[in-house]
Amino acid sequence: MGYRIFNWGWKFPSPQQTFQAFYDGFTEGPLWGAIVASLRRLLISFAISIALGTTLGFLFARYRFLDQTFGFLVVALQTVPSIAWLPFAIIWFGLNDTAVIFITTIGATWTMSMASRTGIMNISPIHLRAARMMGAGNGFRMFYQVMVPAAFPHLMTGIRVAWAFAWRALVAGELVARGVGLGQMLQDSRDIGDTATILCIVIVIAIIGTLSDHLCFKRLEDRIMLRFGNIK
Amino acid sequence: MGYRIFNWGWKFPSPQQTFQAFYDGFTEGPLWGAIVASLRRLLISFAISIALGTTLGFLFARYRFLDQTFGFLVVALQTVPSIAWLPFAIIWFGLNDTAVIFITTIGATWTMSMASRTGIMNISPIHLRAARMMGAGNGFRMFYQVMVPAAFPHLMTGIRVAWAFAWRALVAGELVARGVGLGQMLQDSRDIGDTATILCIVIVIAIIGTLSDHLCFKRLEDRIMLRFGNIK
Amino acid sequence: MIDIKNVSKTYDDRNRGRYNALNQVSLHVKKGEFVSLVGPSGCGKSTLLNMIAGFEKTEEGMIEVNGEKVKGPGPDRVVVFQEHGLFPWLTVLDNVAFGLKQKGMRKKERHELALEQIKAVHLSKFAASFPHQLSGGMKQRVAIARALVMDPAILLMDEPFAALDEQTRFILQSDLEEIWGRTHKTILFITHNIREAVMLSDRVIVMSTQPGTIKKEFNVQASRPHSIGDPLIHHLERKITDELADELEKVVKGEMGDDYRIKKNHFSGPSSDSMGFGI
Amino acid sequence: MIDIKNVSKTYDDRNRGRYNALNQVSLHVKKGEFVSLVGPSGCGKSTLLNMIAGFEKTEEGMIEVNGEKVKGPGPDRVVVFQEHGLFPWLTVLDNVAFGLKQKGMRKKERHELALEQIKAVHLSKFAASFPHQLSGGMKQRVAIARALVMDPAILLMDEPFAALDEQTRFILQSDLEEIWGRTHKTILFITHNIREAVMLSDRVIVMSTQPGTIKKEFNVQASRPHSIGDPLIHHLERKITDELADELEKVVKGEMGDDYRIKKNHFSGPSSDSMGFGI
Amino acid sequence: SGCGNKDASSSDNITVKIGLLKNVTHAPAFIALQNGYFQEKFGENAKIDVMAFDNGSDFSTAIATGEIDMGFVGPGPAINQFLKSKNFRIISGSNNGGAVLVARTDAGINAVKDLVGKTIAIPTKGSTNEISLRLLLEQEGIKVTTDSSGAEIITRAPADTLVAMRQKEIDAALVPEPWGTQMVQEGTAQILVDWDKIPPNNGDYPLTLMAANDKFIKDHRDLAKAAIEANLEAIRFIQDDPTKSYELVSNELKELTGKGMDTDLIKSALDHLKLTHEVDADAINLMAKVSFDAGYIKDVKEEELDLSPMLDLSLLEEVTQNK
Ligand SMILES: Nc1ncnc2c1ncn2[C@@H]1O[C@H](COP(=O)(O)OP(=O)(O)OP(=O)(O)O)[C@@H](O)[C@H]1O
Ligand SMILES: Nc1ncnc2c1ncn2[C@@H]1O[C@H](COP(=O)(O)OP(=O)(O)OP(=O)(O)O)[C@@H](O)[C@H]1O
Ligand SMILES: [Mg+2]
Ligand SMILES: [Mg+2]
Repeated sequence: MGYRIFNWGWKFPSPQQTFQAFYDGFTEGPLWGAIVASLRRLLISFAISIALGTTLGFLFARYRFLDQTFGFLVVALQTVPSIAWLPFAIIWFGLNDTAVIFITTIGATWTMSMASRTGIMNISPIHLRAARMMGAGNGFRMFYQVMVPAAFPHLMTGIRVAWAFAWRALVAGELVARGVGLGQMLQDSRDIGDTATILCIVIVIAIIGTLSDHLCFKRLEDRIMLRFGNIK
Repeated sequence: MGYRIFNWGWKFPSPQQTFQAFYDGFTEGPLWGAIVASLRRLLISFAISIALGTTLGFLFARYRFLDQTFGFLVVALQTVPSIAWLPFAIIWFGLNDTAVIFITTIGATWTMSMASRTGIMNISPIHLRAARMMGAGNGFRMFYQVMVPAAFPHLMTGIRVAWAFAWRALVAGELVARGVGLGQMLQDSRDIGDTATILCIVIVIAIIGTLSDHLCFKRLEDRIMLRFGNIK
Repeated sequence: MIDIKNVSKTYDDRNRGRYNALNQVSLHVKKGEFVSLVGPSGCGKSTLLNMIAGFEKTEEGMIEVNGEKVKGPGPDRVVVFQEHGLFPWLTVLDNVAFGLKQKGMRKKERHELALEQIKAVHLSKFAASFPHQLSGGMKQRVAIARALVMDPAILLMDEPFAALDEQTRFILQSDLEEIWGRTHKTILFITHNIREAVMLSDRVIVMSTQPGTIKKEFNVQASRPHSIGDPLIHHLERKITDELADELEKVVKGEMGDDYRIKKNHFSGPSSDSMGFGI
Repeated sequence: MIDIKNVSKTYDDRNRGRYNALNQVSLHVKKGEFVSLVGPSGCGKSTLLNMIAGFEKTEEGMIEVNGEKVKGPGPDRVVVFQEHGLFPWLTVLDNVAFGLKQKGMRKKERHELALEQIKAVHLSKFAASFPHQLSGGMKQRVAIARALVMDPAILLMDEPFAALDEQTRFILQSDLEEIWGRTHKTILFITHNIREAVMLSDRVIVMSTQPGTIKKEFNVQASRPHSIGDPLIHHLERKITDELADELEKVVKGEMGDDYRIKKNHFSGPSSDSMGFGI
Repeated sequence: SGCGNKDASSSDNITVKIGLLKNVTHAPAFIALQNGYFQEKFGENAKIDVMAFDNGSDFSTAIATGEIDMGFVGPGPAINQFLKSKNFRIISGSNNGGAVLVARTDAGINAVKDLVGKTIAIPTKGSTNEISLRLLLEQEGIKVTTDSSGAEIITRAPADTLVAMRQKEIDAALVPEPWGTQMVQEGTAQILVDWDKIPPNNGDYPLTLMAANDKFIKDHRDLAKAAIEANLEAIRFIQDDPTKSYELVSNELKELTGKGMDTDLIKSALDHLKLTHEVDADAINLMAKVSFDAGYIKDVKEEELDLSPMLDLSLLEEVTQNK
């Protein structure tokens, strides 16, 4: 089947078409609005996921019985592509932002909570002992003063994977949800067979993904890792 | 909007309905065939991804100029949800298995290659030096005798994330592709609003995901880690 | 100050089943005393220290500090670990001030106190550095400063200098002696280096292994500061070395089977005029 | 055997700019000789050894082994690292046999040869174990066996015993001496422990730092096996210690600023009758 | 006319959420929007929010969850959803027919009976088109299977059907217009069964209906009636001035999807359907039976399969009688 790839024609947009699609998208089309709307949904879900995931992970690391009862459930949920929840999300919330945000959050939370759990379980006992010895207690002060920074390298990995999962879930969710967004644009372009716009959206997603990874996560990670002196 | 969740009725299948859907699915319905078909596609794509990803990662770790030219491209591609390639896959390959396998492979390869790159770059220089000193050379023997096992902990992480990505891509791809599969079943059930079957598929996916993680990856990882004496 | 009475400790080990790490250990450390614990690897030194610190529970027997039963870790018994245990995400200053912060002390105040201690370990230049920017010896200095700033009654040190190269180790030893002379803290010091133990301590406790018990005690009655040239120190080093040689052989045989035996003469040397050395 | 002529090495360091690690170092090691390198941390000992091993390129000057220029690592010059460098995924047997496998030797043959060397380091019981199941000393033994099985002309050892506790270290020293006596390999040995250097070597080279140069050479003319009691050994240890004290002060001052000075008397001790010790 | 009796309390500051599909078969809705009939009938104070869906099942979910108040949908998905939630009604017809069965030119299919062992595409599971197809196959005694002993039915979004036909992935398709015509124009397919031969009733079966949420009917009966009026007016407009309609439909499509459509295609699509406000209850019951037989309707016994509660034609009657 591979030969088909080289039988371009209508099967692959030419560079001119793609440029044109970019130009149209940004000047008169909904590209700009779609980017903003998608990012808005993404960031909301992502913030919820990170907060929820980190807390869940902490609880799992801390309370053995939770880990043993619900832990496996989180692992199971993590393996379900969030797109599989889409039908429920639509029925529960309707074809709107809430459904997309729900899907996206579900897509990123479990990974984050697993990463946070691993991170906290792998904190060097010496650090915990030192902190307890110096009176950091066993509660919230310990959590944010010692556990979160000590687990940071793991949390950071979790955050990056969660970000990737969130993107995937977002686009999948937007494909069916109503409104403006990159996923909706993708679906619309597909409906009318506009491959140039599709490629243009793929490129936009890749650029946003790379930029966010480079400018936020990598930088953050590097700075933290520098502080940590590259401990792994 | 949250209140809707608690206003069940037709919005959430009852346990009986779900059991019934399971029973129907396995006895007369296509559930069994769908599982087998989906797993077949998944395993093919997964095998390709792992082999391709590991090799790519090795090349990136090994050849600086490759890393500097194409490396960023892989990062960029990694951030594109594979569902975004779907329209192209359909145009190029048609709505068939090839398209789904293409989508799934694309979904898992980049992550795997990043993990492999990191893993190989993080191999302790002492191991490389020791191997070179003992005459392992710099080519394929070095690669499979030293680099792959030394990078194993990282590779394993990559494999697990790749597996998760592959699942996501598979289900997304199957939603539109032709044939039998869990994704297709999900789509069909959604079309006719059969929430019981949807839930039943979600459960099946979760179980397969958990089992594969527990029986294959975790076990493998544990065994390897045991050998490595828990080095991180 | 520290009262240990008939303490035993058993671990459930995956490979060895129930493992008796400590058996009926009793020990008393007076206020202001510098006591060293030596003994072969795995004899339970760290276990004992962790129990005093409150990191491990006492199952049998009793540990009292200042007349109170040990219930958990506390700022009156600060531990200096072998692996320093500094927080990599905090600067030297914040690391040292961490304990004070937990007490609720104001930023200005605690930074002042911390800086004072950092100065005392000669690291003023590095207050704003992160731990990974320091050499191993400097990290241990920070760990000591972090312990001292809490002004604990007791310092518990678990092989604090073991990871350092010999030169640095020596410098830190003399620093520690100076600090002890100045503050007169009660110090419990674990080491494998017999010379280090003899040079620093008032009393050296030799432990035996499997199960860990106290084998013998040596009082170092030489005048302070102890000097290598002092024949008393000399003599003591030899005696402790001999005491340990038996334990050591036990361990090596356990590890490698009976086909291996240590050449005894290497331990005490061919002539008795040589001083013992850190085996 | 090893010929080093006017070798210099400069690193491009992110923080320090161009850093001159080695400057005009010349050294000759004869066949069968046991030579130790001592010197403060960062003086370029490892750099020199890595250049001989072929891990680092020689920019300036020349290194010849057996009359041939060093171009890369080879099985004639095997290195024993401080961190052992065993492959965690291979058993002890496979680790030791790894080099022979690279030569294309058959499984049976190479396992026989490897087992022989494993026996020589008293680890027959552990041939099927994985490295993490061994203690630090046992791991270094395996590393030595792995080196010896290649039957190299030269053994390069970079602080091989630094990570071990003193007891184990001592045992391994005497093992190494025994091996050297038996095989008469040419050995270049890096250490921070002056006693270790003096006890084992025919010749001790003291390096100075910033930039790394050879400061002084000491021949150990005592009869083998060297014994701690020998006044010659005694005397040499003192002299090397003194030589290093200056270097050490330089380093510490560089690290911590001029406000810190080493109490000199601690190094050589108050009485000259005491022997120098590993600073 | 009927729009005069506006009830201020009911229409003040309300947003009416109208759903429709992005299909030419929803032409009356498009015209009503383009010509502002809805706004005119609802009155100044009502705002209109249009939501376009890709398929009927999404639409049905949306109307059942209250995501939309009313709109245009095919009977197939409406039946499926109604039997679950029972919280919306069909209030009027819009048009009938409008779908054709096309076969790939080089697939060697010249009659329905040749479909044995072939693959036929439909837009969605449970759609009106699938029901027609199943009836058609049943008439010829062809079974629906996944192997070569019968015909295989697969679902494809209409846009994908074009591609799939080009790539010979499918052999035939029963699709709403103008997709069928488009394939014929492209030369990839030929008409096998024309719109007026498609069962049930030879093309005179409901294709697009107007549905409204129970809550909307209860709270805003006047607005529901106003919407029916708008629909009627749009139907009249198309009948009176078809040429102008084509343009308007294209404009609306451009607004909804970003791309207009060839007026020729629109013309052929409109030619292939019958505009009517009437609802054929028998046809709907027949469709329900087909869905039931296909296993799409669960948790209902066959004898309880009565869809008369889904039809609430009282509003339509009131509107037509007021005329
Ligand atoms: N958490 C634990 N679980 C099981 N066994 C333990 C645990 N902690 C220590 N042990 C065992 O108890 C024994 C004493 O350990 P401990 O760390 O106190 O020895 P040590 O004297 O400090 O040795 P070293 O000199 O090597 O530090 C050892 O055999 C060790 O394996
Ligand atoms: N790859 C490198 N890049 C930059 N600088 C380096 C590199 N390798 C070594 N150096 C620097 O060269 C100098 C000599 O290093 P080297 O490792 O040879 O010292 P050393 O004598 O072995 O010290 P130690 O006793 O601590 O092992 C040090 O200042 C070190 O920081
Ligand atoms: Mg210990
Ligand atoms: Mg070195």
